[in-house]
Amino acid sequence: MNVGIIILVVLAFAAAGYIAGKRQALSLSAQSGIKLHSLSGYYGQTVALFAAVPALLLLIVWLLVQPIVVESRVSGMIPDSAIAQGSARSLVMSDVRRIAGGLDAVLARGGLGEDELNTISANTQTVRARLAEVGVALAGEVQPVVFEAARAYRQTTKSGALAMTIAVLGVSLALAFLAYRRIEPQMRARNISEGFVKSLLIASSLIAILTTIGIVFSLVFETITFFKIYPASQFFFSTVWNPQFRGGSELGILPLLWGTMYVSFIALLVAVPIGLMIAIYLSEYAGRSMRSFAKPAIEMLAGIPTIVYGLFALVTIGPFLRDYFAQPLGLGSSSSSVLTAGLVMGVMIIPFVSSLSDDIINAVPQALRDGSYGLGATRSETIKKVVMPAALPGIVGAVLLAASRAIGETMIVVLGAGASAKLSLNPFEAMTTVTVKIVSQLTGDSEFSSPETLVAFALGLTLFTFTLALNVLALYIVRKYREQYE
Amino acid sequence: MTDLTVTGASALAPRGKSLLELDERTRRRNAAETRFRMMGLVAVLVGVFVLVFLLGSILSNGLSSFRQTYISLDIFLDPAKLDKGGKRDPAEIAKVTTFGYAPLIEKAMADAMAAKGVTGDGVSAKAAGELISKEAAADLRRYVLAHPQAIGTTVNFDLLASGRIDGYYKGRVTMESAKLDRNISPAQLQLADKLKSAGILVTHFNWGFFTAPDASDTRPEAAGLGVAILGSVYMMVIVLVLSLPLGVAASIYLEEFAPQNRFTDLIEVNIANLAAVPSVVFGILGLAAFINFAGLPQSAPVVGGLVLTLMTLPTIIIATRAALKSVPPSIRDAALGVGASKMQAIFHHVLPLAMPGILTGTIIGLARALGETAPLLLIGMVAFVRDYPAGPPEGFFDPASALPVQVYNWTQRGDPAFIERASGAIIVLLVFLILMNLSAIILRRRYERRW
Amino acid sequence: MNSISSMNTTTTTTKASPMTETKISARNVQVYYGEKHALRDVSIEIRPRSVTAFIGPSGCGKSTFLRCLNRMNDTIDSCRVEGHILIDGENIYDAKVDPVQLRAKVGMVFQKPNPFPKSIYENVAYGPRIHGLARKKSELDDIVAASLQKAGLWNEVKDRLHESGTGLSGGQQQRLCIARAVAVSPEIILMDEPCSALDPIATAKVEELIHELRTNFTIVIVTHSMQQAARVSQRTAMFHLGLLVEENDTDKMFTNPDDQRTQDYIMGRFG
Amino acid sequence: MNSISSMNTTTTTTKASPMTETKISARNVQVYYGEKHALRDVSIEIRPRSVTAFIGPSGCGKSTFLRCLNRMNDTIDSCRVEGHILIDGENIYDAKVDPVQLRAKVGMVFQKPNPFPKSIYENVAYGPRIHGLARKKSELDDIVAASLQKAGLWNEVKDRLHESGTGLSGGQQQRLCIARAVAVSPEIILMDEPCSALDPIATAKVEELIHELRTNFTIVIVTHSMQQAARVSQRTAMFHLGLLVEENDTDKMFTNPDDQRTQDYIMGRFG
Amino acid sequence: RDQIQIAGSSTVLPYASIVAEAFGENTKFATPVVEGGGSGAGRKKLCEGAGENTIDIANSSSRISKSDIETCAKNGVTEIQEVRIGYDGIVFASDIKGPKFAFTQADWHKALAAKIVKDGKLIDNPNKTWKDVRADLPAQPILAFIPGTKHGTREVFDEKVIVDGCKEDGTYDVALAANNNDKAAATKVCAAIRTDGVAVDIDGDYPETLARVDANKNGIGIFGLSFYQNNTDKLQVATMAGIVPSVETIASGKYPVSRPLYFYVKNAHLDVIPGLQQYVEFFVSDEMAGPNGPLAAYGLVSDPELKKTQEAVKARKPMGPLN
Ligand SMILES: Nc1ncnc2c1ncn2[C@@H]1O[C@H](COP(=O)(O)OP(=O)(O)OP(=O)(O)O)[C@@H](O)[C@H]1O
Ligand SMILES: Nc1ncnc2c1ncn2[C@@H]1O[C@H](COP(=O)(O)OP(=O)(O)OP(=O)(O)O)[C@@H](O)[C@H]1O
Ligand SMILES: [Mg+2]
Ligand SMILES: [Mg+2]
Repeated sequence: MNVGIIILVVLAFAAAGYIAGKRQALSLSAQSGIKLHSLSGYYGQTVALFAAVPALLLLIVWLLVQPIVVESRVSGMIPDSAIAQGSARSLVMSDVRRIAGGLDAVLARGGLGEDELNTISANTQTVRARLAEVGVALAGEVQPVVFEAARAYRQTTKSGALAMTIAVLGVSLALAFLAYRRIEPQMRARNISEGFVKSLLIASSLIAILTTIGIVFSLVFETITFFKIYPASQFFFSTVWNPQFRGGSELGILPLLWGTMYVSFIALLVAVPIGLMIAIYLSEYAGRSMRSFAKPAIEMLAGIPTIVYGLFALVTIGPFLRDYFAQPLGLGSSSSSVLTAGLVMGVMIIPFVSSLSDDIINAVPQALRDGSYGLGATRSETIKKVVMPAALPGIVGAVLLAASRAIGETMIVVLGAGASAKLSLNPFEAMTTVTVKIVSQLTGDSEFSSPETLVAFALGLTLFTFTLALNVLALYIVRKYREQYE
Repeated sequence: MTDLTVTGASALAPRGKSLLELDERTRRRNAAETRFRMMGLVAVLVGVFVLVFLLGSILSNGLSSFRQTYISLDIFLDPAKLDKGGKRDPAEIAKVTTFGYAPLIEKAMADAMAAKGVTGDGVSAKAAGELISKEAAADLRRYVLAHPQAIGTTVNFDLLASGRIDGYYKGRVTMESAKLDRNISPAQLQLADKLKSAGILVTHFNWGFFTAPDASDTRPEAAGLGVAILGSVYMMVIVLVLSLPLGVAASIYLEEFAPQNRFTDLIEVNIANLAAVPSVVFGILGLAAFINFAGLPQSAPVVGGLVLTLMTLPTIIIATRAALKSVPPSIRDAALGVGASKMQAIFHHVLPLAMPGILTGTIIGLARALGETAPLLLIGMVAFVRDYPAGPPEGFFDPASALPVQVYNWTQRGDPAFIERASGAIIVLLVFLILMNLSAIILRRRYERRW
Repeated sequence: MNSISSMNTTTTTTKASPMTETKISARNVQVYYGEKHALRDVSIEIRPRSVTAFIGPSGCGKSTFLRCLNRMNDTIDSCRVEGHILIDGENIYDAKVDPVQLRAKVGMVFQKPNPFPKSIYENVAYGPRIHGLARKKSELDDIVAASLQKAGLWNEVKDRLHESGTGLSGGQQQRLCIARAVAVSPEIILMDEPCSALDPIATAKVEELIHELRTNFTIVIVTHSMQQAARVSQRTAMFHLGLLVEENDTDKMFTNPDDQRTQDYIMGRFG
Repeated sequence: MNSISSMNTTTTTTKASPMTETKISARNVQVYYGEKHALRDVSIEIRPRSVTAFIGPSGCGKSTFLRCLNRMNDTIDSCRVEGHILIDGENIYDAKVDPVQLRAKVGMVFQKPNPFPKSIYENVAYGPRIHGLARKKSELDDIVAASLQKAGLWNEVKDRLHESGTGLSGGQQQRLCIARAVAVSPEIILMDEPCSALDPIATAKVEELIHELRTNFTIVIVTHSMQQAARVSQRTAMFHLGLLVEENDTDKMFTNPDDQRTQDYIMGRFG
Repeated sequence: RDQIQIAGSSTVLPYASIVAEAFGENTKFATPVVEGGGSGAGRKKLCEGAGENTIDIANSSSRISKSDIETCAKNGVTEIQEVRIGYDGIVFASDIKGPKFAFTQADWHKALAAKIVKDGKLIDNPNKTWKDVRADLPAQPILAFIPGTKHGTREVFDEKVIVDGCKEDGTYDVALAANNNDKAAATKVCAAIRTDGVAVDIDGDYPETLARVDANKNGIGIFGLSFYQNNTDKLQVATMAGIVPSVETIASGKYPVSRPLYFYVKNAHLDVIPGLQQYVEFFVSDEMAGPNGPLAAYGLVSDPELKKTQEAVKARKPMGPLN
């Protein structure tokens, strides 16, 4: 049976269990006259959960484990001699898999009977031709051992699949039956099914932790390698970023961090006031029709690919700032500048501030506004002094999200701010950010094991730690601030 | 009012004045009010203006990619060239490569010109053949392989015109630029004009742009978004199916159930921090976790979808938590008071009220996921892929491209015709985005209310 | 309660106010909530420096009418007001009238206490601040203290002025809202059931406050307690099903009402 | 006060309920909001099938104690409860007790009306739905109608059952919340000033409802009206500054209280 | 896996995709999937091991390094074929409307180096316009868009233009003298590019350089020959040492700035991945990589020794150790 069908069957069991459980609960309660502890649906739900969840978990585990078991068994059948010079067991195994799959296809085509399959020995030419017929292309000749292995592979997989079907369906039925039998009016069915839902909720929130662990793990080894070949002190404290092809690079993170903060700061300087004003206007002043048009429209700003913004910065904003501000003010003549990138990025992250804040402002109870209007406050006073403070925790979240987005952006910085790392206060100078350098160091032409490439991982990890520290700080501040009102 | 200053208590005296005339202070406050309101309006207008500007530039660059110039030719499928054996054996016919088909097209072109009385005026037959895309030969070969019996007959084809000719009719190529251009000459353009008036050269809607796969640098006119659209659809399905439930579930736990302790603080900080992780780092994670560790295939939408899911989750979680937080506690009290469990109170009352915020987070998160290239760079999806992935679910594991990847790829190509394609792809991406968000926006409008 | 009596002495000079002028005059006021016709043709004159009580069964439109008087109904989208309401002879629904200035002049205490999620101090100081009633921090402190004292809340909160106003008990919140309204010293104060959540002692304090305010201010109060209406008001208006059924001197109203429905309503309880 | 006597006649039949059992028994309950010690050492026995009134000045802890009885205080983070509260002999703060089940058994009407932002019908139907009290739509309709009738709201809203519950007047909202609580027919009903926003007629209806419910249910009511306490309750408890000052038969309490503070409180009004 | 997977240099990417496209059209095999991502990343992926999960071919714009070969060997990838597919010309081009340029390597060194020699001493580069560099160049401010330090092109630019120019104009000798005849140090001095905004690093690709030249008409960009050939209507190319860059001048070795392009094939995959051997042979066939093939038409400078490569590919000859 194929996996999809097994899942469907299990789900069908669950559905049946739901109905049966519900019925059973109702009839038991009617018989005994004891009031049900929970809504009858919860009894059904409990049975359904018992029927579906363990079985599906088993299915997943089985699907993960079976290939490993089968592979190790079958690969034992292949003698070392059958592995060509320079090849690897894993490659032979992929041949095995391909042949096994091909044999299945041949069978499905009806070109061969099951018993025939056992008799054709590895007359490899015919095998190859047969497989080619069904569209399975083999690159080389088939060795007899490999063919035998493929046959075994197919066999084991097949019996494994059968065992799996039986086990999964068995578990599903057995547990469903058990749960069904346990039904009695006093059973706390709601608590059981809610407990289950709650564990799902917890599991979901653990994904964040897993992701973080994954990120740290995928960065940390290369970072360690990097620090073995490049002194950490220079990386952290040097103010020069100047990678070279032939080695002797200077890879100080400071100019990049500075660029990151500078660009993000300018972006926030643009996005936060504009975004907040938009949110306020839309939620407090605008009519329904304007709101229903403008809000999604502004949200589209977040969906426009960043390359469009980048080109906008490069072609329009950059030269504009250079010709009308930088050069007249004598602040430089670079068309790419921190300011360019910051402005354009600010526009891009406006929706993060505006849309989220708008929802949150909208959720502030009307009674608070009434209270303020009743005292003779104007709308703007009400907004500034009553609505915004009440919405503040949510707005802080929105701003943090926007800041996060600004820190992670690449394309706009590359095209708008340039690629040279600099420690400078002049907003009309070209600078660059950590994220840009992560991408460019990772994708360049230089050797992977050179410090110039590996530095990308160190940059990633450092940025990760840096933003972590900022977030801890933000949390601390928000907590402290909130405590004033509690 | 003189006693105002004496004590705060005596400040509570009436201040009689007409309502019809504004006092100084009210006037100032009203001015401030108007200013504030104007600021809001200006902010909205700035946003809308930038949007209109960007959309305008995208549309003006990209709309032309939805039309395409074709050359309509009757081609004689010469058996002497295509099937020397004469047995119509597919294997034999397949031996003739596209290089073998080019002369047929060149000849058909010359015939057509002769038939309509169009003279080359110094354009050689080969140069005349260059008006036709290099893709044409491949189209022809594909047709012949599918219809071996057509060999020996004459078939009418709408063949793609080459990128420069197409660009000529879209204003990208001019006579002046052609003088300098190594790939086209003014004479060829003049010939194209004559062909147009002879009805051989036609322009019509470019379906291929939506269905065809990517093409190499030499054939911008043949490049399409078929594979990219499929890839993006697959990825978005995965992202939506995973990130929305997971994100909402995580937020509910953190906001409503989690006890205030170090561990929840840890999760909370973690999520905020994940939002700040550059997307390329998620690509590194995807490479390490899904491809190297879990053994999923390269360039596959399933990996892309998972990576984008992880990337989108923090956005959704943060937005959802903010929305949950803004639901007044009295609603929860009311539900608990009639004996609802916490779970019921949340799912029946709090969640629907938080829905607008959740949907906003989803819209923004998905918009970002849909337009993201950097993480795909590391998992092999920023690639030249010409074969369509299979239908789901197997197709999730086949190599595919994605819309933003196609945009990115095309903006890196040498031939300027790709710039138009890239803008066209952006339009498709935006339409995609709008369609995807439309349901969310409608839903959001249904849930929006004040209390 | 020393503070109150001391205050009384400062304001008694203005007591001799004429009782025939009108402060507020409403003519043919109609209010609709969408389709629903909530108030029908209400006309009433309210005298300055006096207390007018609105009574009537729940849902008859008392709050609605009260909210018309300072145009709070503007904030409800579905609400439409027709007719004229004049305050000091000026039509408050005139296009030239600024609702903000109007509301500064006509203060309001809402039926459901709605303190801001700010500290108690900030709740009260908010109004004086936006109207610029205090030039110095100390003046503001005085206003806050005086207002809280008047609302009878000072003793309970003087040690926790900087805790959140939403952490108060129901009755405390209500008094906080009263203090907040009094702090901006409007000419007219509209009170929508200001004592509903108050215990007798606190109620007495608020009633005392009303008495005191009456010397300078015009007060309109919605109440469900006939006793309270009788105790605090000079004039009483009775609403029923969106109609103003009767308006009369309080004494007359509770002894010998003109309208049958008024009689029934009052008797329904007392008869 | 004739209405009271008339009501009494309708309910006198149930008066002979056993007055010695206990339904709720609280022992040495302490409640803290963060640092603030809001309730000190409260012990009380509440009898089944009777009405107990809590009185006391605003902010003395009546609502706080009421919220302890169905563990609504669990939802306030800063709130900590110590001591024992037994209902039917079971400690409701026991780890094994499911607060949800408890709250289904102990219904509550909050001090500030808090209707769901849903239709009026949905507001009332919600409880019966989650407790599975109706098998069919028609049964649910019946429950909704009956509950609204009991709360005296039916006539006003029967034509607009599917409009939003938040668009009602203050008193209507309060009655809606009463209907919502009654609809799940809990064994114990806690009412926090259920009549504060109600006119006398509506108040009379609610009091009638309380009388009626008393035959089967146990009712605890917080009120600021001594008259109401006298009219509806059999036992009265007086709180002051977080202390339970006195608990006694209502008759005795209002005529001859044991505690000086009670006397003062009651006299503070009537004396 | 049915399709060949290729990753690596973005310079080779256009050529590889042209071949992949033709390969897919003309054979029964699936069209190979070709990724960019940079030579370094490509070779890293190649060396991650043998198996279906790893790529088959790495494109590279420079020769594979010793350390890569070591990584490969460590991960069990012992046999790699090196296939040179041709040469990439690197050209200097400016806006079509601006003045014409004829450069020498020394001009570039004098324009962009951080330190140049003047009166026998090393000084900070004072040159502002090209005229300052050499009197017969136009008086246009110096502004150069050069590839970022991660680009293979930059390496070639540094070596074949800046350092060679440095030797030409005598700075090298002065630097050598100043550094006690330490050649490496002298080269370092030579290759240091000024950081005052005159030389702008481009991290993106040639289209970005073009866009920058568009936005700054004074700018001179560095491009690949094929990119220039596709944009002759917007760019004019400068001569280098009197030679106009073209496929012919580069093939003949007259034009000095060019580099070979390679790809590396994992031999272990040859018999496993369907079509791999055919693809490799197809790539270097005369039809594709020959002087009249589509690759040359697109701007790849055909390898004069293509025949040798074809034979080596047939024989699947793994590369020996690097010398
Ligand atoms: N959430 C809270 N946080 C902090 N303190 C609180 C909170 N809720 C109530 N209090 C305080 O606890 C005390 C008792 O409050 P409670 O609400 O029980 O009073 P109450 O007797 O119901 O008064 P009222 O009649 O005014 O409603 C009050 O001083 C109040 O300020
Ligand atoms: N926002 C609203 N939308 C629709 N109808 C409303 C709204 N507010 C009030 N109403 C209706 O208008 C009528 C009058 O309401 P109003 O609040 O004025 O009553 P009230 O006299 O203050 O009653 P209560 O004493 O219960 O507060 C009621 O029937 C009420 O349901
Ligand atoms: Mg009202
Ligand atoms: Mg209370």
